[in-house]
Amino acid sequence: MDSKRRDMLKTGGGLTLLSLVAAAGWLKPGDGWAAEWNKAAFDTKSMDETLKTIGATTPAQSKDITFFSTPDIAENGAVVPIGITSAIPKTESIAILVEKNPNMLTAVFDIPPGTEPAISTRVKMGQSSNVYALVKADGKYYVASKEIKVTLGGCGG
Amino acid sequence: MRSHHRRAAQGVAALFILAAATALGQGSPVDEIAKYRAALQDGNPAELWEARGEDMWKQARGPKKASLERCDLGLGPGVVKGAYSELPKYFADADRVQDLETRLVWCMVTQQGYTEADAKKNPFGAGNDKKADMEALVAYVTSESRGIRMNVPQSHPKEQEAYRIGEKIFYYRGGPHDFGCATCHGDDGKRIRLQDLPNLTKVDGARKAYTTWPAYRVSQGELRSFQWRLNDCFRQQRFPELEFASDASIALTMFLARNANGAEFDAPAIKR
Amino acid sequence: MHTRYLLSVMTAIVVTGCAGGAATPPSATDAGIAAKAEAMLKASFKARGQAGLDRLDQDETQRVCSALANKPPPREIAEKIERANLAMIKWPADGKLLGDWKNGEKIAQEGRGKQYSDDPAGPVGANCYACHQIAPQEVSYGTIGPSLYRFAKVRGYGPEIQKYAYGKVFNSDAYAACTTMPRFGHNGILTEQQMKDVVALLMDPESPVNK
Amino acid sequence: MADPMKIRANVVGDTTEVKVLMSHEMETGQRKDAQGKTIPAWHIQTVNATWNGKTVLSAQWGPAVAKNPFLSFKFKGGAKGDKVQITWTDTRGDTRTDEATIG
Repeated sequence: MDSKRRDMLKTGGGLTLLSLVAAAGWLKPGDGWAAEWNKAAFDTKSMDETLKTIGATTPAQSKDITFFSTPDIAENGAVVPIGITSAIPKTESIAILVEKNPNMLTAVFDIPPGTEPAISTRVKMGQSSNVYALVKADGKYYVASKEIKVTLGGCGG
Repeated sequence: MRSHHRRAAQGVAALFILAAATALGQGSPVDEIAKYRAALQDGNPAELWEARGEDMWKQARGPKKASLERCDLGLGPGVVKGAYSELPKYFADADRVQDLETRLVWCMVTQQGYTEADAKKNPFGAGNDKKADMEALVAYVTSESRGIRMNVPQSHPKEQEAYRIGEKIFYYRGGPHDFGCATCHGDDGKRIRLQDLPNLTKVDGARKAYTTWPAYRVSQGELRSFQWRLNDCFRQQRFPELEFASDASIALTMFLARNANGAEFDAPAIKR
Repeated sequence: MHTRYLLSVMTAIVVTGCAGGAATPPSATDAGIAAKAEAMLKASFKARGQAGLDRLDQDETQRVCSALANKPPPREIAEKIERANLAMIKWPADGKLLGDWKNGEKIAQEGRGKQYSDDPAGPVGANCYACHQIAPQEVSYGTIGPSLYRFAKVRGYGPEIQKYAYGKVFNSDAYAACTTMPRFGHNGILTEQQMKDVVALLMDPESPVNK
Repeated sequence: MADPMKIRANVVGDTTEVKVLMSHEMETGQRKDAQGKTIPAWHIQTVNATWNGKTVLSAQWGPAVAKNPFLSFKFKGGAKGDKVQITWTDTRGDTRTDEATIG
């Protein structure tokens, strides 16, 4: 079923389905645990595709999104620390996307009211790449990016 | 097998970084790698091994359904705090010098009733299907010496002999490449490809190297013990395989650990 | 004969070097400890893959150099080792010493070979870059050995230098006793053709090493 | 069964900081085994954190989150002695819940 869904997305014939997925949104705030894993979004290969799959409009570049504890160079791509803070009011979710990974979307964090819009985790990077922080705030999307050099391949290794 | 390739890849990447860093006016690659290492310190997955090892230490296990809580690591039955900072050492009950792993095997056999072969069966983990209890126990015990200064004894004649034999092994050249430990680790300021090589015959090099093992190896996603470190060095030396908890491994560990005396133990660490 | 001579010289060094005097039991002398270390090593390793236990058996050069513990060998011993190793070099029957420098570069980059984890049928390289700077394009080089950049440009392209380069790759102890460099020909790590290719990397005027 | 998580939760002022280490392979689905067969993806898909029963963070992860994942976040509220609970579920349907007391 899942692969069929992906095929439809790829051929562009799944508009209805697309909007259905979009309607499901990232995660339902406060109900993240129950939310089904968004396979379509995690299967995407490009930023445009990811945005389309989640029903997002073109994100605005934002200086209010910052990376912290995130090195410019990773000694090993198997473990790359990433920290993201959003100063945009009503931040609802923060997503990490790695441009040159086989699948771009890496993680989505749903931020309920009362939780600081700041998360820190570690990702794998197959090669040097731009890393995007995609923030949804008050229904709108914002993005910031950072280039991270990888000195060792973390995938397959 | 791949390490050389990795080194090559790393080198090429490093050149690229150097150029990029200069162009973008970022910090130097060395500074950035230091930042990377610092960022990793915040959460070291070695803690997962430490926690598993502590559980294992306290669980009744083996044919005798006993825990290791009466195991004497050299400071008395059940004393874990600081024990690793004084190992290897001579144990009268075994009448030999033992390093941590050998001593754990001893306790698993004498107190838990395992056969020696069973206790030594899986020293180095490989993913989820082959988790090594030994590395977990090592992680727990070594973590209880963090911040304590290395104080490896040389009072018993067998401790002195182990040190001298370990030194000989360190300089022992063999195999098709004529390699010995000292080929790479006996001189200051050398590197292999772009990786710095600690001089293990000098106090500074020995301290820095020995006090940061065991370590969670990011490249392998595993916690690696000092026994593993030695095993893998000999593989790259083109020697046959160093047997886990063998006499040669203990003697060599004695030589390297004793040379680190006075330095604060700072492991399990996290390394590339 | 050569062996016995070296051993006797070494024993002399060991005895003078050992300050223990009369109180030291034979097993605690330096030679006694060395013998124990060797026996212990042999009991502590197991054959695996292509690496058999015979790899722990030292030849005379390995034995003498190990005993020196990274100290430079006294002149007399150095000369003995160098002469013995020089005599063991097999020169190519066709008299040609230069192969293809491009293959030489690949061999210089290749780090696999002879480890028990390596496929015995897989590639065997010299991993020259682990220790030497060679072609300037490769910046990931080690510093255990000297830089070989501009090898022939500095030393000349003549037959004597070619012969030195080939001999050095074949058996480095023939030129510098107790060097850290492997004896690639003597110990059968590289084939004759591979050694010629590596020599070409150092000697060919077209090689990036000499550009 | 999966190993327990390592959870640290500390309150400073009115903010609780949570740091979590999880034991998981996070297999990408990109790697091949010695026989050349692709090792199937196996990774944590969802993470949910609650404080006194209220969700304070939820996440969806793909296979590119690093092996033995680390996660850190902060929320307003929390008092010493309160419980923070973390649950993850992976692609095989395995799930693990662990709890820490705020210190």
